[in-house]
Amino acid sequence: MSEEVAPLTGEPREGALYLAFDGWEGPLDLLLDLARRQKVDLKSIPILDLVDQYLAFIEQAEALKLEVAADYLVMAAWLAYLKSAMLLPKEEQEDPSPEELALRLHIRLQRLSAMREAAARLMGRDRLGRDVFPRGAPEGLRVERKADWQCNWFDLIQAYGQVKARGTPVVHMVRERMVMTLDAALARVSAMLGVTLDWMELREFLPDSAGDWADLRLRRSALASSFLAALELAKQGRLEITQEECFGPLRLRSIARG
Amino acid sequence: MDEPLDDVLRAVEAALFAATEPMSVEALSNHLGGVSVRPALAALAQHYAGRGVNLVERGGKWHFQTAPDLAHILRRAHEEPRRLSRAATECLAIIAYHEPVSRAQIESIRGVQTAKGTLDVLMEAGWVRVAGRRDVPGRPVIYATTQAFLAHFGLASRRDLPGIEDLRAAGLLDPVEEAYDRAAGEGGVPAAPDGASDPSSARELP
Amino acid sequence: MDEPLDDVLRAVEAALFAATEPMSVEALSNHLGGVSVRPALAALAQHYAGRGVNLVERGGKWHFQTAPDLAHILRRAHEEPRRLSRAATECLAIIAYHEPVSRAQIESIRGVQTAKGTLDVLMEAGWVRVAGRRDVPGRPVIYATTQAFLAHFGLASRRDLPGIEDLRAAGLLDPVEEAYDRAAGEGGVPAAPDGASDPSSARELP
Repeated sequence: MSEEVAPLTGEPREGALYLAFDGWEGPLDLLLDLARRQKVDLKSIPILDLVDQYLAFIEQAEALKLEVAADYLVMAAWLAYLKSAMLLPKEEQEDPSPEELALRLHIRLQRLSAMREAAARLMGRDRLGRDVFPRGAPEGLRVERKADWQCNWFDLIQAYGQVKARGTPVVHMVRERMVMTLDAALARVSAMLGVTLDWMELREFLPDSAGDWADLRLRRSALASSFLAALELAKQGRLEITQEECFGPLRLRSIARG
Repeated sequence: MDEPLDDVLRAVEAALFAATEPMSVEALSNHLGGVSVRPALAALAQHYAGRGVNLVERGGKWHFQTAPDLAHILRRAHEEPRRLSRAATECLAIIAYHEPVSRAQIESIRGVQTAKGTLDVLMEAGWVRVAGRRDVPGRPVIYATTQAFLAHFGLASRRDLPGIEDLRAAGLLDPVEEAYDRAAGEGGVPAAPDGASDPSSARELP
Repeated sequence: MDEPLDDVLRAVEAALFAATEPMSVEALSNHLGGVSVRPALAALAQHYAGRGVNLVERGGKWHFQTAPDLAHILRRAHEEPRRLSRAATECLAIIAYHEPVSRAQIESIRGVQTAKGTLDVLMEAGWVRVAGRRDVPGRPVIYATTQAFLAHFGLASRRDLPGIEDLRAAGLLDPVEEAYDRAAGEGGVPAAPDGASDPSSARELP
């Protein structure tokens, strides 16, 4: 930090001079710079002196017809207010008191100052790539991902079995199974209808569940064929069919021929 | 190594460490303001001789490199368990039962084309090797299993692979439909779905 | 150094020489198959302490780098990194000493708005990262430093930031209100009811 406050520099811009406050990072920074010039502990800086210096600096800039950035002017206005408040007799001072405001300003200046010094010390360290250097041409460490293939004995054998099964020509053999043909059902239903004039349920036309007829598949076949036989006979006008409810029992009755 | 090191030696060590390319004696010396660097190089080479990093001269230029016996450290293999695909398992089984076989034979047995990568995976796993070429037109490459294959599956030899009859007895050769029928019968599944679609009953209808 | 070196020590030395990035103890150990590497790191750090190359720990990660006193020799061969602006260095210091901090907090300390590019420069350098959002209205983004920041500035951890203990003891890292309350208590100035009239924060002035 230079002993003197950096001189005002400006460059012509549309007739006026534009004040380039290049030396400072905002009004707080300018205040800190002014405070530092007093070469006393920041904590004990007489705030009035500091305010006067700041205001004088801004006035000087304005006298030079330099354009001053708004935030510097706002700070100037605030400092002028602070100064006037401090000059008032104690009993007329408003709340918050000017001492309180001045203390806050002190703290802010100290904090900024602390960070400025910290930044300088940080930048002055032995920095990697400037003062100390990493290995120029590291070989590099590589991690190669390798698959640990998993396959067990059963998978292997099963796979072969399925390949073999797939490769063997498939011969389709129709299994012989017992059924009641439609013709048999027609004959049986016709015969049974001949002996009664009452309603009979379709299931009653099936053979007794004994011997071969115990086979569930055969019974289903008989039921299906008997149903078809009943429809056929109804179509021929030889019987009538009734069902009182959905999925209820189907009942058949012979139509007596006149 | 307890007494303070010579400045030139430290400078040479640091310069070679930070250099992006191997450096000649002249380049090093120029870099360090013209000092003689040979004694430092010799001392450093000796110091690093038994360490994890060595200082070596190659074609008149010096550089640090990983000790040759530690080269494997530069590349660490990380193994991840991965399940062999269905296709690869089938190929492996076919090779094991029919070896040596060509790719065309494998394809004819499987009934589908075999991707190049499938055999590569089996070779990467160390279970299959190229066993030469068949002496027929086109001289196709033939494949066989390896010792590692036997070891992995706990087989003393290929003769320990179950025979076709064993597979049949285990039901592994059954066509899928029969297997279903049996399962349905055993499980007491009602015969309805089966009977309904049975072609034989349909054919008897007028 | 004449007796044969421990294998782990040689392996750690080789791995850290070869690594392109600083390595954590865990990463090193994993790379070397799970061995314990701390004793080797300690022994190596001691061995290299007075040499042209040093083994250092930065933010929990280890790397070799040239000795700081040889900077003048090595700088010739290396380009000086781009200089940071004053705004950027101040922002970096504020983030490092106060982290995690929001942009508003940085601005309140500096008393000036922070240009968008300033934080970008720090993030591009890899020294600053977004560390989430603060759980207050507006959920502002907060910033913190990185391991690369510690490595670049030669800090083993944030505790090594120059003067951080003194600053903390002096209350200069506390929020303004806390610092004010403490100072007000000491100085006998009545405590402010709230921060409404905080000076020099331009936005709060009429």
